[in-house]
Formats: sequence, structure tokens, C-alpha cells
Amino acid sequence: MDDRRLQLKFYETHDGKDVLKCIQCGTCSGSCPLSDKMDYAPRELFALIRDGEMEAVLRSNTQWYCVSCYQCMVRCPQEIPVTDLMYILKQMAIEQGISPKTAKMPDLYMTFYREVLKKGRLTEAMLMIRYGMKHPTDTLSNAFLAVKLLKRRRLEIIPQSIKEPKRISYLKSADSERTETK
Amino acid sequence: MYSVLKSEKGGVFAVRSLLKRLLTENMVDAVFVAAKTPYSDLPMPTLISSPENIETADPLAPVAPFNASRQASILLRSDTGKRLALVLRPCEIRALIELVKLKQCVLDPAILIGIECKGRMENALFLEQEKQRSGISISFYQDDNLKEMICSACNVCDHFQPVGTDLTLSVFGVQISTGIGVEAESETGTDILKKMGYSDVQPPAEREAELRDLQQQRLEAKSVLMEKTAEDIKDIKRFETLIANCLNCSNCRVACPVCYCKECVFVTDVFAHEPELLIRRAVKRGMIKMPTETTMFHLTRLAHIGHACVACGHCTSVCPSGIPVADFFITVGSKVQDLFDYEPGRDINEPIPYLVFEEENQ
Amino acid sequence: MRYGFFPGCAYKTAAGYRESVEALNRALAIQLVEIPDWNCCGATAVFSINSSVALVLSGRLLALADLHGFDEIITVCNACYTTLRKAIHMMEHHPELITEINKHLKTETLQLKRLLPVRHYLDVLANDIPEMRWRKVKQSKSDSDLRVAAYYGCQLTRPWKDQGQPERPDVLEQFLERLGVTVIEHSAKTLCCGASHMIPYAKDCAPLVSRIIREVRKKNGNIIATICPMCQFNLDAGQGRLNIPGTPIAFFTQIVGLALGIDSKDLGIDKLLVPMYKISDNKE
Amino acid sequence: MKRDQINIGVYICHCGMNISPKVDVEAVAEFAEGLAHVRIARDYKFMCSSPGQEFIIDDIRQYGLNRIVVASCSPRMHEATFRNACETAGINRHYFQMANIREQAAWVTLDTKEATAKAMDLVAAAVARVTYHRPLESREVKVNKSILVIGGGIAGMQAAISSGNAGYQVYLIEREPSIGGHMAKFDKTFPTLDCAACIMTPKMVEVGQHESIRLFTYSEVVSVEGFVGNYSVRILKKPRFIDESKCNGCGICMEKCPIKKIPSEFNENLSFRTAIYSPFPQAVPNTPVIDPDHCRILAENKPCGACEKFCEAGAIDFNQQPEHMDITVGSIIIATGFKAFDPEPLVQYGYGIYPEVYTSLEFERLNNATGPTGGSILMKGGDFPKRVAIIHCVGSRDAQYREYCSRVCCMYSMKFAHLVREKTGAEVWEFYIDVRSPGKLYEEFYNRVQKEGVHMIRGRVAEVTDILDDPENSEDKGRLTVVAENTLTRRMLRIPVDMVILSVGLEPAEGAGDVGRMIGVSSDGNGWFTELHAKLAPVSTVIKGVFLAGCCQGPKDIPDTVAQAMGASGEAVALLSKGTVMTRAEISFIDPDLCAGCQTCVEVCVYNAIDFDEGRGIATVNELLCQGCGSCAVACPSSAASIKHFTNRQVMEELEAILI
Repeated sequence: MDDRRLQLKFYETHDGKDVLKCIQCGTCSGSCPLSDKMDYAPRELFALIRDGEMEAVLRSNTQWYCVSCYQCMVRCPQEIPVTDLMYILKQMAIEQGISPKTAKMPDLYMTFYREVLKKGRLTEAMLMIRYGMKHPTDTLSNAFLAVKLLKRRRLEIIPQSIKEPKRISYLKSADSERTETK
Repeated sequence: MYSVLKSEKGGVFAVRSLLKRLLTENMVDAVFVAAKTPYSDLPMPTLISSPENIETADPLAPVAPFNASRQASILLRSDTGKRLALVLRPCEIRALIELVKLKQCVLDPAILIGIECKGRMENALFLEQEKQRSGISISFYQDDNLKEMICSACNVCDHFQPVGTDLTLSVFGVQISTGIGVEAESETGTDILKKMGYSDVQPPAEREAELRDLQQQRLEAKSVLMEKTAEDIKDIKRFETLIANCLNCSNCRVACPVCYCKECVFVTDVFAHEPELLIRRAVKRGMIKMPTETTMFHLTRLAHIGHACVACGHCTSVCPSGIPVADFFITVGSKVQDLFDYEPGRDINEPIPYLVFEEENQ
Repeated sequence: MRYGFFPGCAYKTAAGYRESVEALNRALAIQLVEIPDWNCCGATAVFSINSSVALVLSGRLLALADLHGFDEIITVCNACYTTLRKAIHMMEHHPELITEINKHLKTETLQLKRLLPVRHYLDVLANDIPEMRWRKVKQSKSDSDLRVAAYYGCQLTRPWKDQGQPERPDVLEQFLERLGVTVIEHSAKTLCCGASHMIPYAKDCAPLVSRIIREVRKKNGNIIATICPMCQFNLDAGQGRLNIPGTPIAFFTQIVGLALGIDSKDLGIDKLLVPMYKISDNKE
Repeated sequence: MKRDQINIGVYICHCGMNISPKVDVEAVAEFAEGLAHVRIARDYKFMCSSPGQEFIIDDIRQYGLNRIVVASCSPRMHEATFRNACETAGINRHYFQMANIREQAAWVTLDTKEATAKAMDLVAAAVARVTYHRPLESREVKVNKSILVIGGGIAGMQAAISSGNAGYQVYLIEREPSIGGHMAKFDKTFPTLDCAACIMTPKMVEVGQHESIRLFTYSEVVSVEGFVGNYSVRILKKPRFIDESKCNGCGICMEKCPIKKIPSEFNENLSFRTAIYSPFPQAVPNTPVIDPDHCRILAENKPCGACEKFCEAGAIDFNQQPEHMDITVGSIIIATGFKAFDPEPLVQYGYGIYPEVYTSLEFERLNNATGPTGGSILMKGGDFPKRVAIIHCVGSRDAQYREYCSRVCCMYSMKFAHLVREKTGAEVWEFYIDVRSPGKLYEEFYNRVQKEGVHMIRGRVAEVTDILDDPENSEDKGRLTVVAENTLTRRMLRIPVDMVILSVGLEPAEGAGDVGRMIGVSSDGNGWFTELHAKLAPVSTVIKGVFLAGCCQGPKDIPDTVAQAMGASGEAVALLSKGTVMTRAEISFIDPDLCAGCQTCVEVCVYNAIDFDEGRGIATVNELLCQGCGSCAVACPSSAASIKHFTNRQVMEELEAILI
């Protein structure tokens, strides 16, 4: 993998160069609800990007653990849009076909993504079923919950969709057109 | 307070009788108003002190040989202790207020009588029309064909109602052949009307609608003009094309009511180039057009007074080369004025934008 | 003002959100018209995979809302709220993106012409409804047993910082207090609930839920008011794994409904996983 | 002078190796020789050296040169040098023009050819300009040998003492009831840990008793007009409601005052004071003031007068009115100091929400022998803290608040850590981004604190919360949790503590901006006063005769503040000692024939240097006040206003030579 090219590509994205401002203070990591589960703290990720260690960055699970709570972003003393940069790293990882060690989140997002591409809307139950086929253990633990939800008329089995899903076939072309991460 | 001044001979006569009473009842020492001279049909700004001479006054004629605010500001340079009534068009009042802000004159001696203005014709056209039919001061307000003959700046003017006056002569919703409306806008104005014994009445019902329609029509025309002009002056090349025929005669500058410098920088020796220098330029570029400073001239004027342009259009009227000077002044002026939320002539207390220091803009 | 309602995919199955929103609309005569044929906003998932698709999704929704003559888009979900605003933010800063989006929308004869403002239903209730109308509708005294802890989650105040302070907002508290509801002050208002990470990483997210519930209990709150289906679900369902007494997790609209004296059955309160026994007892 | 009589000499400097390898100086000299009116052009290794200047002087005499152009460095470096050479040789000093071919050509251009071409353009421009130069003269005016010092903190006090010792009359203005400033609130100072009061008190007494210092406390400067050597200053003396000449400072009034629950500003609101009060026991002057917002008589018009009844000296005077005093001074030293950053907007640190979160100034009082706890570091409940966190960089190094480093916080934080350990034995965690300890014995102090067992955690704190992960654990009850990443171990920390100290940064003092505007001294984007030159004139300002001392110019510790105050005092004394100053020659001129009398220039002039002549209806320039800034020339629509030596003609010719 061409680390240097990927590094430049990251810098060229909107706000990508902001990582150069990072003073490694650790506010982002300290503010992150799940940073102790990450391979690298967000702060470390920025240091790795600056060192050009892009393969290590893109293979890490860090960006996939980002819950988009934006806490890091509003606290960063250098006003780096940390959360937005995590999105860029996720997209770059997908583009590079890299599967991080803990691949559950990309799977979940992909399932979600395909469902929306096809139907225009998401049905939570369908998401759970499709995702569950890949990760049966997560499904089992959720089965008890499903029964409870069903009892309260809160499970929708009929898939939701927009009126004529064919109308939005252009989403697929938008998907295939993906060239550069913006 | 709104009153109606009736006269079988039409609005002009009603106005004259009002002005006459101002003089006879010693409310003012003199009246400054457009009046016909013995030599021509073109009404010129005239300072009248004798009540008999009021008969020549013709403020409703759809013409203004130039923006009378300049002449008014000469009369108002200092407070002489004499009271003056000045009958002016909205653009003239707005320019006058700008001149007050620029300390060129004072308003203390003035009673401002504004006219609701449906536009003016170019001088030559007016004289031609006046020759063809008499009584244009009435027929203009009734004949739609005549109304379409107003000059291009008036066509896009949405300031047809004067602001900051003591009295406003109102032509909207009124049959001008039977009289004219008058609205007191200040305490002074109300006192005058009360003293003269006029009663407060409801303005005619059609007035609001008529104003609204004209406003909409003018705004639409203005946006069309601005869009077109913006395209014409999009870059310096196009701008130079637009003003290619400029002779540097300075007519526009002289006609401009807010261009108030005693001596323009373009006649000082800043632009009086040494022959040596001109030849050097020619040698370097192969050729130079003379006069050399036409682009600079218009850009400098835009920069100096764009914020104060009242869009009276006299610059276009006087251009011997037919350059639409007012068009680009209106276009650039409006944008500058929007930027600073400034409207020339709107309020005498509104500070000139470049004299205001805002801390957050540091 | 014409409100274009964007319910989002989770609204229908959320625990009585729909029932309570509709009940409030009826009671307060709020015209909330669903944007016809709306699509999913894409949430965090689509932006994580491909921002072009995410932008087209938001673009379609904005174009639809404009086409049907709405002035504002109203959401009831933090994810929808922030995803749409994020897309709009990007479009505002990179107008060329709108051209790209329109290339796609053209096939559906849609066009994105202007970017409508996006607001949360909480904002509408708290700021748009005249005081008189509240007074007219409010019939009963509020349930004095309720000590409500407002919970905003992440994406209403962040990253926008425009609904008050991004970490300790108080719009919801002020609004509820105006209706006579007792609210408590606590420190977990905008902590993360785990969001969609709850599905694959339930164990990792359990401490997050625990932290919020325990803090509310410590500060003597007995019910949590949420403003987002995902937050409600995670806190409600997530308690199953915790070894502490259950704290009911309601939607703020349900609390408002109760405060106005609307029957709890009309508010879908029976759909909560951790039940509100007390309140039901009092009512029935 | 007729144009054909103009003889220009052009000198191209090599500046050692600074200009010559990049710019072909010989080619430039040759080029210059071909320009109109140039009589002679030379190049030389160091034009600024004595032989270099001799060249110019000899050529002027020998060839009858009457205009000189030197192409070398910047005018700020050597314009005066060459102007003096011109004057020595007998031509007017303004018949000189400098072309900067070092900074503007040699140093910033990669290609030799381009650099040479640019140098030629700049020389041609200077030659074109200098032909239009006019001889200008400046005037010598007498100065008033007195100095105004604004601000009575350690900087202002030191500046006043140094200037007073030099024998100059000093007026020291302080808006609070006592001098002393922030330093009076401290107990110990880093890194020597000597007692602040022990250093301060003698200085305060010295100021109070100095024969050359006239002290105005509880007073403010309301206007400053005039120019170097002759500033007219108006001072507002707020009413103390106590006759200073009668009061003997016995303090009985404060004992008897019934209004006792007013938060004490001096103690950072951690204790109470009475309505008649003296901020602290060692206050100078030792005269109390009556707080008109809280006094029963003054604020509520209710009967009381307890102080009046007990005052044996009969010093209480409820009828005192604000007084204005006018003084004239030759020079002004600004020492308005700083204000501590208010951490409330950083909600994540919980200041104002959790009672055990303190600012550094609050902690200074808590630790001070004269403070609310008599110097015991106690929590609000009266217990000693067992665990204390100190958070660095609160408000500093933060693009959302103050981008700069406040310079003193690292050191005072470590001082706090030491004091907490020493006085309470508590465990201390310091959360820092970087430890900045550049100063004499500062790094050694850092090492000492480390050895004392303070936990130094490299990581900016994410939040302070009262959420505890284990709320059932009785040990942690009532405690706060500090959440941060230890960036050195990459561990996420949640540390329970009893007390949190926020090491807040420094901001310009409230009202400093008004003082700056009044005098005409500019501030940077953060509000600190701008010095004339960071290295060459660090205590001067753009306004001649106005100097800066202490934190008003930027965050500083006490040693630097005192040194700068002495520097400012030295500059002020040096300026005044000669007894006269020269006025500027490059000032505004308003052509009476062109002036339309619109007074736009009057409004834009920040130095109040333009008056309107009602009789002639034109604007006129006060040559003593004008600083030659050029605002009037830009604003004047008719070009009636121009700046001598920067006339339209001169600038246009300069441009023309480059552009055409």
C-alpha cells in the first residue's frame, strides 16, 4: 500500500490538513466514550497520519468505534473537526478494501447502506436479520429483546420502502461513481 | 395629517396658492421652487420672495434640468436667520440630506416641501412635448403615454415618495386636474396646515394600491437593469468597453449632486502627467489612449460616492457620449449600500459608513 | 410557516413516540405534514461508507420538501437532525456539491434549489407555540411524583452549539418547567448512549448506559425524558443488562402529554420496556 | 529647484553576503547610472559603515549631488543613518530615499536574475520618487519633566519608583482603593517560594511615602490629549466618602459597620467584607472607602451612620463628590496589567457548578495567610482535601478562547502542587499539555516538585464531573472525577479527587482597551498593547512618549514584569532628560484651496490633530499632534489632505516607475 499517496490524499480532503495543527493534548481521547476499546486513541491516529503510517491507520478499528457523539470536536482546543475526519478515514478504508480487525461495524454499516440503496428507507428488523446472519452471536443475545418488542407492537416485519424504489436507482450510480473522498 | 388642496385649475394652482400663502402670511421669507423663466419653458430652480411671482412656479412639471439640491445647498450654506421653503423632488431631498451630513449646508432655516414624483423627462423631450401640447404639468399625470417618456433612471426609481420632509405634495390617488393632496410629516408641517385652516381627512382609498403597484413595477425594472448592468461591468475589460466613448468632459461629475468637492482630484496635478511619462508609457505599450484617466475617473467616483448615490440619473442625462453612467452607479451603489445597510438620504442621523468604526470588523 | 415533517425510519416503531407526537399535534393544533415519499437520511452509516450517496439522500429529501412547498423540515430524531444539517453544512461550503447532487436527482425530475432549515420538534414545541395556547390546553395539574431528568444525547447540541451550551443545555428543562413539570439537574445530559454500536458491541456500551441511569438515580430523578428514538431504545432496552432497579425512559413528548393531562393510553406509554407503573396507576 | 538641476547619487550596498550574491549589484549600479537625473551610481560592501557614509558625503560635496538614493536594507534599520549623512554634507535630510533590496529582493527571491531585475525596479522607483522630494524641517519643542503611570500593580509601582528616584515628578493612578494589584493577593512566588507580601509591602510603602510620587488611588484616567512632552491628562477621583487628610486608619469604622455580608473582591468572593472597607490590612493608602452600592445611607438612604459615630477623627464625609483633576505630563507609562480568564464558558470543567472547583486566583487566596481560611487549604466543608487535581492551560492554548500560552500558569501550578503537598499532604495530579519552565531556576523547581511526588500527567483534561463510576463506594462519595487521557501511557484516566484547581490564563485587564483608545496605543487581536518593535523597541509604542510595562503588553511573570517596568521607566526618563523633543516632519498638510470643509478628516483622525476653522470653512492640522498616519489623506475625497513626504505625486511616480 502506498502510504505516502494515501497520506497526501487524506490531506487533500476538506479539513484533512487540520491534523497538522494537533498538539497531542489528548482531549479527544479523554472525551471519547469508547476510546479505551480503540486500537489507537484518536490523538495517536493523528500522529500516525502525520508520520505517514496510513496502512496502520486504515487497518485500525479506531474510526469504526467512533459513535459520532462530536464531544471531541466541540472540545478540541485546536478546533480540529475530529469526528468529520473519522468519517473520511472510514470512507478511505472502504475504498482501500481494508477490513479492520474488528469488522462488525463496517458490516453493520454496509448492511444498512445496501438496504437504503435498495429501498430508500430502513427497517430496523431487516437490518438486524441481515446483519445477524453474519454475526449470529449478537443476534442470539438480542432475541430475547425482540420478543419483548414484539409484545409491545414495536417490531415491524414488513420492510419499509419509498413508493417506487426503482425511482432512486441513481443512488446505485452515485455509489459506483465514488471516486474521491470529499 | 393629510389634507386636500382643491383647485379647478388643477394641482399646480393649488400648490401655488399654498406657496403664496406661505409668503403672504409671513411663514417664510422666500420660496425655492422650480419656475418657468421668461426665456424658456424649462422650469429652473428659482428663489421667490414676492407673492406675485409665485404664478411662474411649476413644480409638478415632469422635468428637472438638474438636481436642485446643489443650488439648495448654496442657499443653506449657513443659517441666515431667514426662513426658506424649498420644494424639491425625492432624489433632490435625499441628496440634500447627504450634503448636510457632509457639512456642506444646514437644514435649520429650511421648510422642506417634498413632491411625490412620477419621474422626469429629459430636458429636450420635455421642451418638445411642451411645445406640442400645453398644460403638461396636468396631462403628464393622466396620460399613460407621457408617463412612459420618463428617463431611464426614473424608470427604476423606487424612492418616488420623499422622506424627511415637513410637507409632502401628494399626487398618488389624486385627480391632478382638481387639486392635490398634502401630507404633514413633521410638527412644523402640521402647524402650517392648521394655521392655513386645512382639515385632516382620510387619504384617497386608491393611494395605497397605486403606491404599491408602482413600487413593485419599479423594483422589477430595477432588478432587470441591475442584472444587465452587472453583466456589462463584470470585469475591467467589459467596463472599459462600456465607457469607451468617455471624453473625460466631467459633465457627469458636475451634474452629480453628491460629488461635492470644491476642486476634483482629477483636475489637480496628481493626474497632470509629465509629457516624459506619457511618452514612456507609449513606448512601453506601443500605444496609449488619451485622455488616459477615464477608467480611473469613473472608478474613483464610484469609490468616493457610490455609497451616497441617490440614483437621480442626471449623470446619464448630461453625458455627450450617451454612456449609461447612472446605470452602473445604481448597480454598484445599491450593492455598496446594501453591504453597509446604508441608504443615502434616509435619515440625517445615519452616519456615513466609512466614518463608522465597528470593533468586530477590526 | 409550513412544517415539513420528516419522521425518519425509527419513528414508527419507537415506544409511543408517534402516538405522543400525534396527540400533541391534535391538542395544540400543530400542522405537521409528512413530507411525501421521504427517504432515509442515511444516518451515520451512509456517511461512513460513501459521502456522495449520503449527500444525494439528504439532497432528495430537501428537494422533496421544497417541491411540496414546506418552509422548514422538522425532525424527531437526533441522527436525522444532525445528518441533514451536516449535509447542508457541506453543501453551503461547497456549492459545487449541489450541482453533483442535482445530476442524480434529475432522473427523478427533482431539483435541489434551496436549502431549507432543519429543526427538531423540541425546538418547535419550546419556541413556536404561543404561551396562550399552552395555557388553554393544559387542564390538569402535573403529576407531582415525576422528577424528570432531561436527556439530550449527542447530536442535538453537537457539533452545532446553537441550542445553548453543547454539554449542559437546558432548553428541555426550561420548557418542561414552564409546563409545571418537576425537573432535576444532573451531569449526564449529553453523554453518549452508545448509538448503533449497541448492536454489535452491547457489552462495551453497557457502561455508557449504566453511567447515565446511575447518575440520574443518584440525583434523585425517577424518569428520563429523551428526544431521539435511538437514545430511548438504548437506555430502555440497555437496562436489561444492568443490575439496578429500572428507570422508565420516556419520550419528552409523552411527558409533555402527561403534563397537559392527555390520557397515557393516547401517548403510547404502554410501549415502554421499563414500565411506568406509578403513573399508569394514578391515571387509571 | 528646477528639474534640470537635480543631481542624484545612487549607492548600492552589498550588505556583506546578504545582498551581493543574490543581486548583481554592479549591474544594478550600471542600470541606475542610466536613469534620468542620476549623476553617479556606485556599489559598496557596507554602505552603513563609516567609509560607506563618507562616500556619500564626499560625492555630495564633490559632484554637487542634491538627492541621494541608497539601495540596501529597510528604512527602519538605517534611514536615520543616511539622512544624517545627507545633513552632514549640507543637504536637507529629506532629500534622501531608500530602496530595500535586501528584505524585498535578495532575501525573498530564489533566482539571481529575478532578484537583480526586482532590485533594478526598486532603485528606479526610488530615483523617480526622490526627484519629487521636498525639503522638510522639524521643530524642537520643550517637554514637561513629569511622568504619568497608569496602574498600581507591581509593574506600575516599580515604574513609578524608578522614575521617581531619577528625580522626575510621577503621578501614579490606580482605580482600586489600594495599590498592589494582583501580586498583593499572592502568598508565595515561584520559583524561590519567597513571601510575596515580604517583597510587596516595602515597595507599597515606598510608593506611598516617595517624595516624587503623587498617588491617586480609587481614580481613573478619563482623557488624554496632547503630544509627547506635553500630555494633558484628566483624572477622575471617585469619592471615598472619607476625608483622607483626617483618617488615621484605625479601622474602628470597619468593625462597627453593620453591613457585613458583601463578597470580598480581594478574596475572590471567598469571604465577606463590610460596606466601609479597606481591601486588605497592608493597603496603601491605609484609608478605607465606603461602597456606595451597599452602604445603608448611600445606597438605601436609611438611617445608620455607625462609622460616623465611632470615627474619632471625624473623617467620614457622606457628601463627597467625584472630583476631576487636570495634570500635564511629558510621558506616560501604561501598566494596566491583566485579568484572570473566567473559566465558566468551559462548562466541561464544572466551574460554578461544582463548589470544589477553584480558579487559580481563588486558590491563591485560599492559601494566603490573610485569606479567608488564614492560609489553610480547606474545602468548603472545612476538611483538608486528600486528592487534588490541577488543570493547566484553562482558556490558554485554546483556539476557542485564547490561542496564546499564558506563560505563567505552568510555574504557578507547580507552586500550587508544592504548597498543597506541603500544607495538607494530599496527593496531587497535575494535568498538563507541555510543561513550560524557561526561566532562571524554573526547570529546577519542576524537578523538585516531581521529586516531591506530584503526579505529572501529560494530557489535557476532557472533563470534570460528579459522575462516579462506582457511586456506591463510600470512599468516593461527594468527590469529583477528572477524566483525561494520559498521553504517555495511552490510558484513559478517571481520577476521583476532592478539589480541582483550574490554572486559568491571562487576559488584558478590563478597560485596557479604553485606555488604549484614549491614548491612541494599538492592541493586537487579543487585546494586549502592541509594542513598537518586538526586539528593537519592546517597551515603546507607536505613540512617542508612551511606554508599556508589565502584563498589559502580554503575559509575564514577576521578574520579567519588574525588569520591563524598569526598562519603561528608563526610556521615559531618557526621553525627558534632554528637555526637548523634535516634532515629526512627515505630517499631514491640508490644502486650503482644495478643502471642501466636509470634516471627514476630523472624524477619522484618531490623534485629534485636525481642527475645523469655522471662519474659513476648512480643516487645519495641528502639527504637534499629527503622527503622519495618513488616515486623513485616504479619507479626503478631494485630495486636499496629503502627508508630507508621502504626497500623491511622490507615491504615483514611485508606482509608475515600477508598473509602467
